[in-house]
Amino acid sequence: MSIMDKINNLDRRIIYLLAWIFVLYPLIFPLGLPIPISSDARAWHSYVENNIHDGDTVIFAPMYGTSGMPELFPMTVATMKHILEKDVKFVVLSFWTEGPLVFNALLRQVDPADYGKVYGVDWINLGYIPGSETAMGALATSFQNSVANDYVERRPLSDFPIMENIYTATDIDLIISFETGTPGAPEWLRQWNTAYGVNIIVGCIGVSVPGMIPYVTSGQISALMPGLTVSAEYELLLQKPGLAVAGVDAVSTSHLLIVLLVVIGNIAFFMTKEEEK
Amino acid sequence: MVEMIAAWTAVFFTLGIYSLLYRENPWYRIAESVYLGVAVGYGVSVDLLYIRNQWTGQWNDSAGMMLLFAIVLFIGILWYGRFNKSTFFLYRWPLAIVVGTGIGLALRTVIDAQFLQQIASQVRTPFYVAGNMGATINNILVQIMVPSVLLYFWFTGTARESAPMKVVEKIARYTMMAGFGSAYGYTVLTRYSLFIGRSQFLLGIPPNDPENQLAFWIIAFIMLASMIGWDMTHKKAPVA
Amino acid sequence: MKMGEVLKRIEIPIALTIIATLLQVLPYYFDIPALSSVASTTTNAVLLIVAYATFVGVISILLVHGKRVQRRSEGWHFSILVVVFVAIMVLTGLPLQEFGLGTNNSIFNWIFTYILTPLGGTTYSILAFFITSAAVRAFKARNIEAAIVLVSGTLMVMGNAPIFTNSVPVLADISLWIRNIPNMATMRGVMIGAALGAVALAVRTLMGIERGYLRGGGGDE
Amino acid sequence: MAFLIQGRVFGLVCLLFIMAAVAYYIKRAQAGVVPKVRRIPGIDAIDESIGRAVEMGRPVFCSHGIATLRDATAGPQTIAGLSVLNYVAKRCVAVGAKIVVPVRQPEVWPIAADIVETEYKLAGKGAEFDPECVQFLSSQQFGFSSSYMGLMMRDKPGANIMVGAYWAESLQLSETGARIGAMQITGTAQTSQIPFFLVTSDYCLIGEEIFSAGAYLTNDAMLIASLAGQDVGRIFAVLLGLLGAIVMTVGSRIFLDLFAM
Repeated sequence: MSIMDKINNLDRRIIYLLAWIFVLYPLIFPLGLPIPISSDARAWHSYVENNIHDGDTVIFAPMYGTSGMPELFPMTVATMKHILEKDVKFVVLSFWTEGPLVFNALLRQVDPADYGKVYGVDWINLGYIPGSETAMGALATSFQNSVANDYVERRPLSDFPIMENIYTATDIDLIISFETGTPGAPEWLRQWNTAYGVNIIVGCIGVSVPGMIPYVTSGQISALMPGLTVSAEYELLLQKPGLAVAGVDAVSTSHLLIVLLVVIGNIAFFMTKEEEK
Repeated sequence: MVEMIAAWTAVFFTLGIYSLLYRENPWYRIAESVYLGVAVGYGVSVDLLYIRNQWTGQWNDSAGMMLLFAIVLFIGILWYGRFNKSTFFLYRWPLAIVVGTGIGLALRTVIDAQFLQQIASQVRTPFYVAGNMGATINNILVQIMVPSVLLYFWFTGTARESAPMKVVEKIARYTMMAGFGSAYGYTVLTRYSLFIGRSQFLLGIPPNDPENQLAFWIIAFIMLASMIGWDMTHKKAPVA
Repeated sequence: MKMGEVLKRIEIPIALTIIATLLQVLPYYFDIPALSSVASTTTNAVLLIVAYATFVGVISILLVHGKRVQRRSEGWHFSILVVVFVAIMVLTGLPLQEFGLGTNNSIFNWIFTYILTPLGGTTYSILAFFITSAAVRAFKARNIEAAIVLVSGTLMVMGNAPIFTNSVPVLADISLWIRNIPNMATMRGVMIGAALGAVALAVRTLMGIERGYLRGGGGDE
Repeated sequence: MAFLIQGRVFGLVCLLFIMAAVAYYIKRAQAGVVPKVRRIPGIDAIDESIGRAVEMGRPVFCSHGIATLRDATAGPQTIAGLSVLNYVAKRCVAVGAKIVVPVRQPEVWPIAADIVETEYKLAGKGAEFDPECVQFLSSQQFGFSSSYMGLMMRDKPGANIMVGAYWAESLQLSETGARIGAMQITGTAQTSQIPFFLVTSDYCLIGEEIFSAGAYLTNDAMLIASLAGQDVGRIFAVLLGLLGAIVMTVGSRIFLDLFAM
């Protein structure tokens, strides 16, 4: 058996071992590779900076669970910090069961009180709302009928001053949604954008990016934050390097491994084809 | 002590799943079975909480709503007809309502968000952009590619087999393959981001518990040693 | 028995499907306030109906794994684990905050944080390995089509990694082009097509032809 | 027109037009005129894969995706998957293959069980139906996939047929299937997952092809006819886009105004 045959029939476990090495090494011994800034990062930064106006009301929706945290949490934290610096009110809610837990983790890193935001007046957390798209549609017609109590203090919505001006989708200026799948942007678009014209910007995991692009070029999604690499760039733009910058070395090494494997696999493939001839 | 048990438990189950990479084994089955049980139980508790919140939130307002709640409960119970031979067919009633609502939601929104809006942005892609060669070429490409992909899924009739359609089919396949390549690239990013996240957890890199790292090396060693050891001692006799 | 026969008729679920569909569609296009309030109540009711199905899964799981334990069939020890953990989670998670149960219960939360979370995250991340092995085995330029996937995929991978884009900045532009032109065209084409498919499915259902979801005689037929 | 809601009128017109086209072809089929359908190799391969599993003495796995029936885009895919399941179950019963159906959604489980059980009964083999073969695994996405992978590693199916809506588990399942040497026929309209099905399975149905699978397999005249209606909508969409862009190029926004009606 030639070397090339061996590569073609390589034991999967060797590949798995390589994957471990290429990820663990840069985490244990950081490389500090330089990070160029892409147009995606600039677009997101400029949207949050220039298109959210004083007095706006924003929905801040972490639509993912703990399994999506590695890729989405850094951009969620960075965007939250960016929002807090502005004079806006925000409603936190999620259509994913674990969304509120993710937001609790966020609160351990960023405290709205440090920015002078008062719970119930400047922001409110409505927690998890079950029922995916069906419930999204219901929420758009009435916040008060869809959600009985807030998530933090478990009191009726009528107890909070912020809710005096929020009844239906028309009272919301922007949705900021971070998401791993369904329900996510297509559902927001159908139930909130198409029906009520509410703007939406989306941060999503890489997998979802290709599917989002048609909505971006059609203008239905106003800005898109595609995955971990761009989050790191955004952190740099904000001059607040955080979790994404810390993980991006391992992104580089692992992607290098993939490219190497594809190249080796194809060389082996063509060489065996030559031999057969 | 309590924190230590927590860290070791979490690391144990993490590695239990990863042990599948070596082969199917009892560690994996423990992790898999526990996952199964916990996940099912968790789903139930979330649903029950929702039912209770709905009741206190809006259904116990008036007698009419309460009556409606009772009717909905009755319809919900029909699901369980499935488990009895004589009431078997009843589960189709709640099912029919659920499916009908789904189709209704699709009809009211799919046409707009996925059909009209997308065609509208095709319309907003003119064939010629004054003074911008690059944009003109890109626009023309989009005007060729999108209709080709759409027509690729043309299923019926004889016109589908005509010669021009063969060209369209080729363009469509090539476009889709390039598109799928892009999906592949972004998926690599996500999957590795996740694995990087788990690795940071196993290495105890903040904000994870530093205790994890010790647990990681020890449990990984035990699991690997047990599987490799078993394989060495139970090596199958070579087939003659 | 006569009554039973009537109730069994397939027309009843079909009629229910049609009514439920129209309840969602009509108020979206037509301005009929009464109908939209009925529709919104129905939407909430449907969510409840779905929530009531939650025990279908539990019963089905207990039937399968309970039987395995009873018969001592292969892997029955593992089935005990399944049953025990279902029971623990359901009992500690009952929505009775007054008795210290529910999603704030300490056992429930501990299991959620230290068992369910790592299991979920890890199972998700195991894909990194599968994608790597697929890279070496499946991503080969067997023919023109496969070569296109391969080249565009590899360029995208490079475009996402600073190690490549920093040394060859044009890679970022190429990957953006792939994403914004051919990828966008694919997604848009498939999306419009899927909308058509959904409408056709709806028509078939409304005409009572599509019975995939109601198929099967069951019972004693 | 106060009765119609502003901004949704043209959408309603399109909807009614496509619906009418579909209904028209279905009516025509009832009168006996059935259009010709193009071949889809992946669907033709289903019989082959089941036959292969029987020869090897291994079970057939058939999954209809992980979505509910309610979702606007994923729901129809689940229904398409169930149509395929119906056919696969029929073939399996006919040739005596053991079928295993892993299920994620509690609300879909009864239907899947119903479909398989009915095929056994129709073949007069009602007593052979093993309720365990339609298994609810877990409503958690990855609880489901880890169990599915475990089942495949232990049962070593000869064929693994997956048609429906899949997300991240697509690669977990199809890569595990490839690893154990199952013949795989997959299909989904989830665009992000198609590339993985493409590279890991023997045949892959792309996007809309899964919606026609049911019609194609059952060879039901009325279902096939509805595809012709869909094609009318397709050509309508292409013309609308191209004409609109041409008009736009010469500087008129008339089409966009029409859409906004």
